[in-house]
Amino acid sequence: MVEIMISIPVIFVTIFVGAILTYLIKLIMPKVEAYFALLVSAATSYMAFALPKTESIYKFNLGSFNLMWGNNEYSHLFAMLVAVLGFFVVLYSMDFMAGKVNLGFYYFNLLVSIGSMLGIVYSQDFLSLFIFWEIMTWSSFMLVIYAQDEKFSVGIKYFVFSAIGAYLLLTALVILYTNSGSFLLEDNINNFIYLSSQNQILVIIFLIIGFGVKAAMMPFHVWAPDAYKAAPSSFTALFSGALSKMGIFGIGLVLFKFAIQNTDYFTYFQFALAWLGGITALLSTFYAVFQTDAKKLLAYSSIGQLGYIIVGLAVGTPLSIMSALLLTILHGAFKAMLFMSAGAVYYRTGLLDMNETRGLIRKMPLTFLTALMGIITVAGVPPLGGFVSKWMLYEALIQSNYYFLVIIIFVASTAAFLYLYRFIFSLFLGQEEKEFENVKEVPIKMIIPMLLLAGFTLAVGVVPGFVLEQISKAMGYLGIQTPNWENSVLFSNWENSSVNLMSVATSIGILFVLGAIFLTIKNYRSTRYVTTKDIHTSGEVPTENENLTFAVNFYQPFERSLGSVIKPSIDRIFNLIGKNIESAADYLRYIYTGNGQTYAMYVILFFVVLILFADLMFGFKF
Amino acid sequence: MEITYDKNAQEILSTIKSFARKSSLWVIAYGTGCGAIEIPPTMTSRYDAERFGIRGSATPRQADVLLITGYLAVKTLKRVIRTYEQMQDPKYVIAFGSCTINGGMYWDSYNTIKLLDKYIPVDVYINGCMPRPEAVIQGFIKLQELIMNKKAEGAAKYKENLEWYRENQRKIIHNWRMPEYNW
Amino acid sequence: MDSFWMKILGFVITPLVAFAVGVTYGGIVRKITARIQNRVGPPIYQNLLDITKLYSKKTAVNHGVMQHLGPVFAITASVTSLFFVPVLRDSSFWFNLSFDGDLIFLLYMMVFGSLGMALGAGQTGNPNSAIGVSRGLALMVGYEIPFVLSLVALMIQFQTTSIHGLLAVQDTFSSWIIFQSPFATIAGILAFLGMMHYAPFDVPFAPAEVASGPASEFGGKYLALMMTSGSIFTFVKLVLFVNIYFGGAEDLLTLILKTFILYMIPVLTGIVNPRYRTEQAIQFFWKWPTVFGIIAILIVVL
Amino acid sequence: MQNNLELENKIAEKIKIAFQTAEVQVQRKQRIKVNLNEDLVHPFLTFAKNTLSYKHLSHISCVDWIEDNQFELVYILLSYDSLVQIIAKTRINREKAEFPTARNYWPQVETYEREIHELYGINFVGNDHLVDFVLEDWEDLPPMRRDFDTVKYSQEHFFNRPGREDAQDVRKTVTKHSGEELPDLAKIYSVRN
Repeated sequence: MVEIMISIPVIFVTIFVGAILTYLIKLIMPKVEAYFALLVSAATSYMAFALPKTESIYKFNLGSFNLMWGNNEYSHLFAMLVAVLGFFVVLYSMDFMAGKVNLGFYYFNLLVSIGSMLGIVYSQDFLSLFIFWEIMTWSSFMLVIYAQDEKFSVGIKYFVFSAIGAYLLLTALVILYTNSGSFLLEDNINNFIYLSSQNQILVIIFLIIGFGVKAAMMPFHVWAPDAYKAAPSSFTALFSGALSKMGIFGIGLVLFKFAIQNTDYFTYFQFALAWLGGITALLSTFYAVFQTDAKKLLAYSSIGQLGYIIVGLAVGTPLSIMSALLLTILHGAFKAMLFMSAGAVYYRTGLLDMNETRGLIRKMPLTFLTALMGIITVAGVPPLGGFVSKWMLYEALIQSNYYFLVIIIFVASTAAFLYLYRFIFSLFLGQEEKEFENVKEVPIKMIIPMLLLAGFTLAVGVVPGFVLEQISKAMGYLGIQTPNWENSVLFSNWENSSVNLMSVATSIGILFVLGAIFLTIKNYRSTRYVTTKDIHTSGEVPTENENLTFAVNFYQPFERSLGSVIKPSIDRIFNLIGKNIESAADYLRYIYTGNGQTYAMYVILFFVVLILFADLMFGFKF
Repeated sequence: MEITYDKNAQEILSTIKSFARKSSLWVIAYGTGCGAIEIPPTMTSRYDAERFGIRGSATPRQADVLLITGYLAVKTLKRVIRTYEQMQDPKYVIAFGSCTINGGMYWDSYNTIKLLDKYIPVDVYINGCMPRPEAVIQGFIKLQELIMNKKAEGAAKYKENLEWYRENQRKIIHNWRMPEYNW
Repeated sequence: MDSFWMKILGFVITPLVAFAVGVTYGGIVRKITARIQNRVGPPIYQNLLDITKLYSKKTAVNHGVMQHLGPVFAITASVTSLFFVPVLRDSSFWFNLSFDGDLIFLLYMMVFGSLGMALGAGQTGNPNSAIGVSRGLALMVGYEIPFVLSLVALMIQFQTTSIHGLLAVQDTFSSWIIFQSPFATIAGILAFLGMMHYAPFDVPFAPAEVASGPASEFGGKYLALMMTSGSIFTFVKLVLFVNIYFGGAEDLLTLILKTFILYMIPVLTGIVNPRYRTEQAIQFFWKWPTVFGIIAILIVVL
Repeated sequence: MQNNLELENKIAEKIKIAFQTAEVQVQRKQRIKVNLNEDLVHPFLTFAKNTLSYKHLSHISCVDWIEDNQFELVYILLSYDSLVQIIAKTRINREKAEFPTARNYWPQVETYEREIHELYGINFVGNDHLVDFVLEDWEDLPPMRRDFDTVKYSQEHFFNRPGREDAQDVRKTVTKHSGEELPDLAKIYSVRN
């Protein structure tokens, strides 16, 4: 009975109508809208899970265009990510956003962005993909500027970059359409080979940039740190965790459905994209080390992690793609965890500046646990999930020919320890100050999503099989041979190069428990707790207001050592890229007058230009 | 759940403990007076205290022995008490030079205490102004003997008579802003 | 059934041996340092006495759960890494879990303990600890580059990421990796200097500057557990390096000989050297060791 | 040697011209002593700093002239150009021990003034950081004042080792045992003679 009801249009109707209803309910009955939004997202998530993976195809015509929505293994992977994270974020928002203004607006946009993400992954044609893409951009833009104060320019920067991406996407789509005469993904894939080689390259580059902007790939990352910071933490979790993954979704599709057909240039694409990803990972990691704002730090970290994913996709061996897709899912989980815990700290203290927050561990133990598991996952330390994807990526890189890229990735992930420790130390460790005396643990509705995600990372670290199964199916859809995998053993192509996660977890677990029991039982009664003011300070008694936490300029020695080698050049590169792009973006901003009619005119103008362009370049006659 | 050992085993165990404690004395480097200058020669090549297991330690949490090297001004005494209380039991105090014994040449100073053992329990005094490194090592060996015979119970004394010590300490440290010592 | 119990026995014996060897090495190092400084020096079992004394301390303070668990993280990491390293070449008794993990796993497993310690040190709220951790992490980025370059060169050259794979190519004396790819070995050994945290790379734990850094608030049983884990970890690193570069060892005697010689490299360097500042240390690693590592990779690739 | 004092004399002349009431005396090579009235100290410090390029204030000291009911403040200045020290002295009233701070000319003066405030109880008007320096929580008379009895204080506040409660001068005991005469200087400076 239920199964009949679940189809893609029903999902869309549920979430989009639900979004509108949420907005209306807020007008009529305030304080109910959050529960309604939760209901809507729960229903959507349930349906996304229950949606049959292969049969659910919905075809319709829009004007003269044949359009199609459908689910496949690859879509299902991303749909699950979106569904789970979307539900968790709505749950988290209920308390996090309570008492804020414009809640109807917030939930409306949140639900719409979740819906549009599902739309993107379910689209089997380029036109609806593009429309959903724009809806997603627009709704996330609304949430970036949600907190009104001075963040409009940040939002504009994000919007302009998205617009650049969207225009490139659109150009590519038009080229594709002129070739195949259809927007359907399948037709385009089949007819791609008939495009001229030059156009093939153009299309691929445009599509990759168009998708890459959302994935904050360098050099199109400029919008990301500010936008991630400006949006409410609850949405940033979704923004970084799921929304940026839409770029990865697109890049995966482009690389393995289109670019792979262009056998001459495919290796060049791979090479360029891999190195771009590697440099993204390295530079953004170094940049994250020197941030003082917790959310900006996480934002740079997010850019870096997406760099890894791009590397994994670009290298293109089965193992690397598997690691990239696993990292996609995991990054959704752990970055949501980290943003949520940063948001939890913000919720209780109103602070995100890491020079000011400190010593919250005993006040917010569960949040600390989440953040701890989050950073262990990001760092790739066993026995949590990050290790699985890191291990696969390294094995894949070493076994393909990217010798120096593996060094760059390794350095980036070692340097990641620096900012990760900074993050957890500044928020939770250090002196317990009197000003945070009344801080309590966040409400249960915020804790539950964090802990569930943390449990997920642990599960992936011990028995990754349940995720790898879906990933290998998705890889099957992309037409890539699946590497060996077992429930809890990692394999690579080389002999003996395997890791038995179960024995790792058993060993760590048993030893940890034994050690903890030993340490706790031994002289249990004579172990006493002392406050953090009771520390060795050469006999001096610290006064109440004495600042004893080492937080400012945390990595000064590291900064100094980079000073002579890399730092100036990083700065120079970033300034060059950043300044130029930002000023260009500023210039573009004048296009946005805020008048609907001008926008309509732009669209018409754009199409005219496109037609002329297509006419001149490709001899296509409308 | 109380684990009861055989009496002999208990004795052997406590002898091992005492032996380990006596053979590994970590000294908190707290130079209070002029005597601090005698410590470097004691520790380095000429007199080499490390052959007795005596080693410097950086913080009171790791240390076993608090070495009071000379006169104590009231201001310094406060820090010494703090440092002593931060050390982990079992802990020992060696007082150094005549200033800690009877005030020495600072007997009439308005700002230096004259009797250290009224403020913190002293296990071993080393006489002299200043004692030579040989004397310092002699003091350490005396302390080792005391530990082996389980007579170096300064910390227990302090814990028992905390009220009395506190009274004495508060008499000269007027503005008492110290955290409570909760053993 | 029999082999199962043998395996359990292995899990018990290996850490004990590792601890014994690590502690004795620590004592020998103190003795050697003393002799070089023209002193008598403590007995070679001095470190054991120290650890026993610390365990027998009657009291211990902590600043919270994370500090309480910090040493547990450390001991877990060192013993787990030990289980994943084949201690002797052909004796399955000493293999433990070494077929269940490879070099990349070990690299990350070794960080686990430092991470736990860093968190524990962070909770104490002592600024010295945090400074020590910050220095240690920065230093880690320094020495990790040549070390990874060296390992990647070896992995590419011998087409394996497992230690058993690397051991398999070093059957005879002349096929030790130090002879097969000397540049990778040099880079690895230079990184090893930093990894052991002896002078001139002891800036995270500098007692005179930051009051022994991360450990500055740890005393009693906490410090004892840390020192135990440190002894085991020293052994793990030594065995790992012997296995990678010096052909492993067939019996315990050879193992002790090889590890001891290897251990003397950082120790003897440390005794006669002053301390680098963090940035100097990092820049040291990013100059010649990195160049050697790159040369090693280029030789393999070209 | 007299002709080597040219520089000192030149500086002394300049001071004499600017401050006619000041007693200026060239004590020896590289040292000039200036006795000033209470109200001329600050003009003099400004003059020395700006006109005579005395960039460095080495120390501020204090002497308790209890017989005259006065405190003497001593400012020791040094010029890096001429390397001649100026010792500027002034006397202030002991009962109402107040003096304007010189912190505006040299920031390090704050520490010296803190010390003098603690040990002599002179209030430096304008220096808002006259907090505890060496003595923590001192409640008695400032200890360097000559009417403060340090022996009495120490006997009242600190424990005595039995056998030393008389706290006699060691030298007296020594002379008694050895039969030697106590030196004259010792007689003068001995605390309890």
